Amino acid sequence: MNGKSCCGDIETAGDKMTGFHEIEERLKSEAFRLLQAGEVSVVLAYGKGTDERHPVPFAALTTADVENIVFNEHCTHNMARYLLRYPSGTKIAVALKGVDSRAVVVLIQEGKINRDNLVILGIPTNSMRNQQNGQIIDARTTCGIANPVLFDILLGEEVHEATVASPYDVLAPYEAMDEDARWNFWKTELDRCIRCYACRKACPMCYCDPCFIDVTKPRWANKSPQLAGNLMYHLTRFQHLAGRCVDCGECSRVCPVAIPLYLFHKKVAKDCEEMFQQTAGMRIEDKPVIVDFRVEDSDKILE
Amino acid sequence: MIANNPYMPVLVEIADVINEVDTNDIKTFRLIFLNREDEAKFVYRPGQFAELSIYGKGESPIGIASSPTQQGYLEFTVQRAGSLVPGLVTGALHDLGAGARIGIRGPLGNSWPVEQLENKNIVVVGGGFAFTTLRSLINYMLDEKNRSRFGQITVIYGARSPGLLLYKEELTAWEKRGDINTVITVDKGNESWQGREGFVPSVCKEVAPSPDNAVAVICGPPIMIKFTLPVFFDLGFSRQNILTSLEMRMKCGIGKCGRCNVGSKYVCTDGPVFSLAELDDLPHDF
Amino acid sequence: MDFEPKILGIACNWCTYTGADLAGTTRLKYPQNLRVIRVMCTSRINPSFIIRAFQLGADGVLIGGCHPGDCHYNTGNLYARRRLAVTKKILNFAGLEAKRLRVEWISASEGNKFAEVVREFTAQIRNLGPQTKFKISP
Amino acid sequence: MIEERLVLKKTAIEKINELAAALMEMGTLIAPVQEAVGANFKTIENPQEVSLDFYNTVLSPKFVFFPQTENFLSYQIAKPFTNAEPVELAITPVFLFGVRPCDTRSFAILDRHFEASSIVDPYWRKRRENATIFGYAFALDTPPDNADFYSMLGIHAADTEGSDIFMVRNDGELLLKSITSKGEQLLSELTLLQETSSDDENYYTEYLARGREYKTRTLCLEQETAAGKFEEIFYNNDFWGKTASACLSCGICTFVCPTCYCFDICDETMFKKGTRRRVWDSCMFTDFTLEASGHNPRTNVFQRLRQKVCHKYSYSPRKYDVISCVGCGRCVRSCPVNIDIYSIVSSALKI
Repeated sequence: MNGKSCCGDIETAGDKMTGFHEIEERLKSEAFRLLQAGEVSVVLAYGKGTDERHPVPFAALTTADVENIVFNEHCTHNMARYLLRYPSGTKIAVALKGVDSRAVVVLIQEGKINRDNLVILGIPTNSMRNQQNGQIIDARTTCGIANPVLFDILLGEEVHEATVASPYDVLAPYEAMDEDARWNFWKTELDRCIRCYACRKACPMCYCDPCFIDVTKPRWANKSPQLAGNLMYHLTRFQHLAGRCVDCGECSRVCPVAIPLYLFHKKVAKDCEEMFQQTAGMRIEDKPVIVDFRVEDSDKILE
Repeated sequence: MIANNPYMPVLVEIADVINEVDTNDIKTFRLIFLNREDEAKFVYRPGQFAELSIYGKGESPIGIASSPTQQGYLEFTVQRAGSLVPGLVTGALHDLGAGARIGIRGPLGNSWPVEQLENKNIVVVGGGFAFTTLRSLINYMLDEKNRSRFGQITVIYGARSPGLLLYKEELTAWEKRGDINTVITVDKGNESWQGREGFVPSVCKEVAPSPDNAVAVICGPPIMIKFTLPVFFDLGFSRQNILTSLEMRMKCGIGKCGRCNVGSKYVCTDGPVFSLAELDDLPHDF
Repeated sequence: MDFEPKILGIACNWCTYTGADLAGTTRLKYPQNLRVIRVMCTSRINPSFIIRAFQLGADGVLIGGCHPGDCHYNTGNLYARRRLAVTKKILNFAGLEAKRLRVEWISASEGNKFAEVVREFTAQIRNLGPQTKFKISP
Repeated sequence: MIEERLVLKKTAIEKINELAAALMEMGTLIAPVQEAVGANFKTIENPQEVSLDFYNTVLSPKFVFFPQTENFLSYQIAKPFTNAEPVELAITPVFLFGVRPCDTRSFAILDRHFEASSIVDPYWRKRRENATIFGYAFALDTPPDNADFYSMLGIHAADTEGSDIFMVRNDGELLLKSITSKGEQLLSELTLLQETSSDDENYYTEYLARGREYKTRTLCLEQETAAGKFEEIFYNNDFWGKTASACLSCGICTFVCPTCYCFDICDETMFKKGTRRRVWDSCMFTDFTLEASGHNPRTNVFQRLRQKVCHKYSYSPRKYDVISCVGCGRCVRSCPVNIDIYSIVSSALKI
């Protein structure tokens, strides 16, 4: 670890990663250059927050704003979330970590943004930390991909060591449960939901307006946070994100009642990969699996 | 048991349903209280509204279209919402006929300031569907017990087409009266339309009501308001003397649910009637 | 008391629904536990319908469509196949028995197959017992 | 003077479970318990769960008086008429245990709203009347959380306002002081509590004094200045646009907030039976102000964030003569993108 850290030692082999401080400097200089040259009208990155541990997603509009940009191990937010806020055609530079870039790939696949209007500042890193509990964010709660899959400028050296072999290892105990045990698990978890909708608002893939749950005709679920409605909301959301969720884990990190939504998303992603042999958000030429088909898809998937 | 629970509706029966317009999406519902006590408690003034409720669908705030001088019943003119937002309550209400029972909670909100309007000349300007509480005010002023309390009354009412004019019989009756100057206009007439054609703002300019000792009461779609107000400023009306009724999404109607909050006001309790001068003091967030 | 399963059938207009008609007109016997909704195509089936059905007390959901390649709209059932496969995985990971949702391709001429599938599925659901997990108690 | 009649009792910290058990005998006990997410107020079923080792809870205790869902009436859809019955509010005495001073202040702020003007919210009042509040001073020997800013709102770390009984920790002991006559009566009924010495009295008095000196982050904020300032910068779209550029428009801040009170009234029907209930709503949601005509005055994120901030710091002072924020820091801690209302206020004041 040659960058500055505010949270003590890092237990992963992150020492080959370009330091946070260095990335921050490069991010600033690229942002400055792009804004000054007029190549983009906004740079989406991270800005100073209350303290070092709480950086804020930040939109730099002028070269003067660049001073405010920071990058450290707590900059976990997925900046892909903000891309759709700007009118189409806006030239945007965006700082993306490995998994964030996958979200952008899906947005491009779905025709929501135009690749030509984007300057992607890729950040290779495997040492991000959860702001709430200080734990390293790795393949246990996200896809664990360290290097951006799509970028124009890479702000650091690519990282090549993984801490957990597969992002789906964490599912094993849940898959081993019988149905009743799994139901009891999810029942307890989803019962806690207070329907603040932070999960859908933080999700880079949730851009529907209006969301199916806000529609009054048909009213899919009651507004009061009871299990039946929570179940309808979350299960349908899992379905809507099938083959699109890039497993960035943001929904679980923002949840005020700590529902491990990432487990479910991982499971759906894993099943989609097995059934359709395609991982979400890896190549812009792909089509999301749920809006695609192959005649030779096997009926076995229905069993 | 919570006594006088302000969230609890009382029951009314639909006595009559009148289809007001040729597009069939605006109907007037005449309601009669099932319980005499409830009726005695429901003392209202023109310009107030009430929450109509259909169990299973919800509640909807609707302006009272009848005047308190009309005893024995209440009238609400309701448009079926649904072009952009599906209107659960208004849709269900439109499907009901005479004999059905619904709930009502009210009266709610402030009202047209009738005391303030006394001895003044009143100019009432309405556009389209927003004429309901204006009709309440006009009928209130025209009541034989009240007519002497007010000066000249001028009514300028416009709709997109003759078929979209509300309260057609009443309009005809007003036109025949000598104590009220009724000007009806439509944006575009048809073969049988004998009356005036033209947009409300330009008709206001033609009629040119005098601002002397006068108050203008204006309700209508935003676009009409936008172009009508300058006409009244040019005529010399001050912002204190132009009144309007705000629309805002409401739920509770009693200033608790926070939905209709604009600045330090709640439209449901501090409004819906505001003068332009009062609106100037509020942030433009409605 | 004997358990009589409540089964929701969602059948495509062009194949399975006509197949069901055929089963009826040829007087094939199959259990009366099935209540059928007709949709124009299996791809019309919003996965929320299925969740809703289980919430409203269905013990099983049987979906019938045209054989792949025979869709009246050419590709509808091919999309539906992927979508419903995911729905099934989701329901199962949430803790619902996977067998409670079944998708079958039954053509207009397969009245026999329709009756057979309904018989088999009803027996299967009868074995599984009442579905209580998603069901909202009134 | 009343001062003389006030009672001070104490108990050992390890015996708060006994105190909890005694309170459970007398009514419903709502107290902090440790959960996976942190501490939260819960209706206690097992007295062992009660824990006073927390900084502050994730969700605010407002739900005790203003639950996320409150049933108004129930109905059965039938022909020819649907009949409705009011849902009775079952009332048992409630003991709300371990409330931090900023949260006890929030109840007083919400009182002004729910009991404002001529219309009193009957549900709020009934629930308030039936509760006894045990305030609980912040620990003074550890620094405050970075997110907190209750000092700015004039609340002290050991502020007794709004409590019926106020609790202060003294090493392994918990001192309980009655603040209202209701609290005094309860303390005298709780026979398992120990008598206190003059040392305890002195410790308590001194603790309150030290609480006044204890400061979270703060700045000089006059209610009038704040209200005026936010009126002035209402149309400053530049400021609000920047402030809201990170906002996701989710509802966390308003749901965890002890002074947010917006709600929706919904008819929720299942199998022809239904309930009309009020459910928390949030001004941060897109459809909050969506009118039946399709018009929505607040379509942009910045307009909704502006509504939230201005409501607390400008509209509320104008309407109820109080800033409806207590600086508990919950919204700051819970915000997924770390938006800090304290920074918004401080940068607004600098404009």
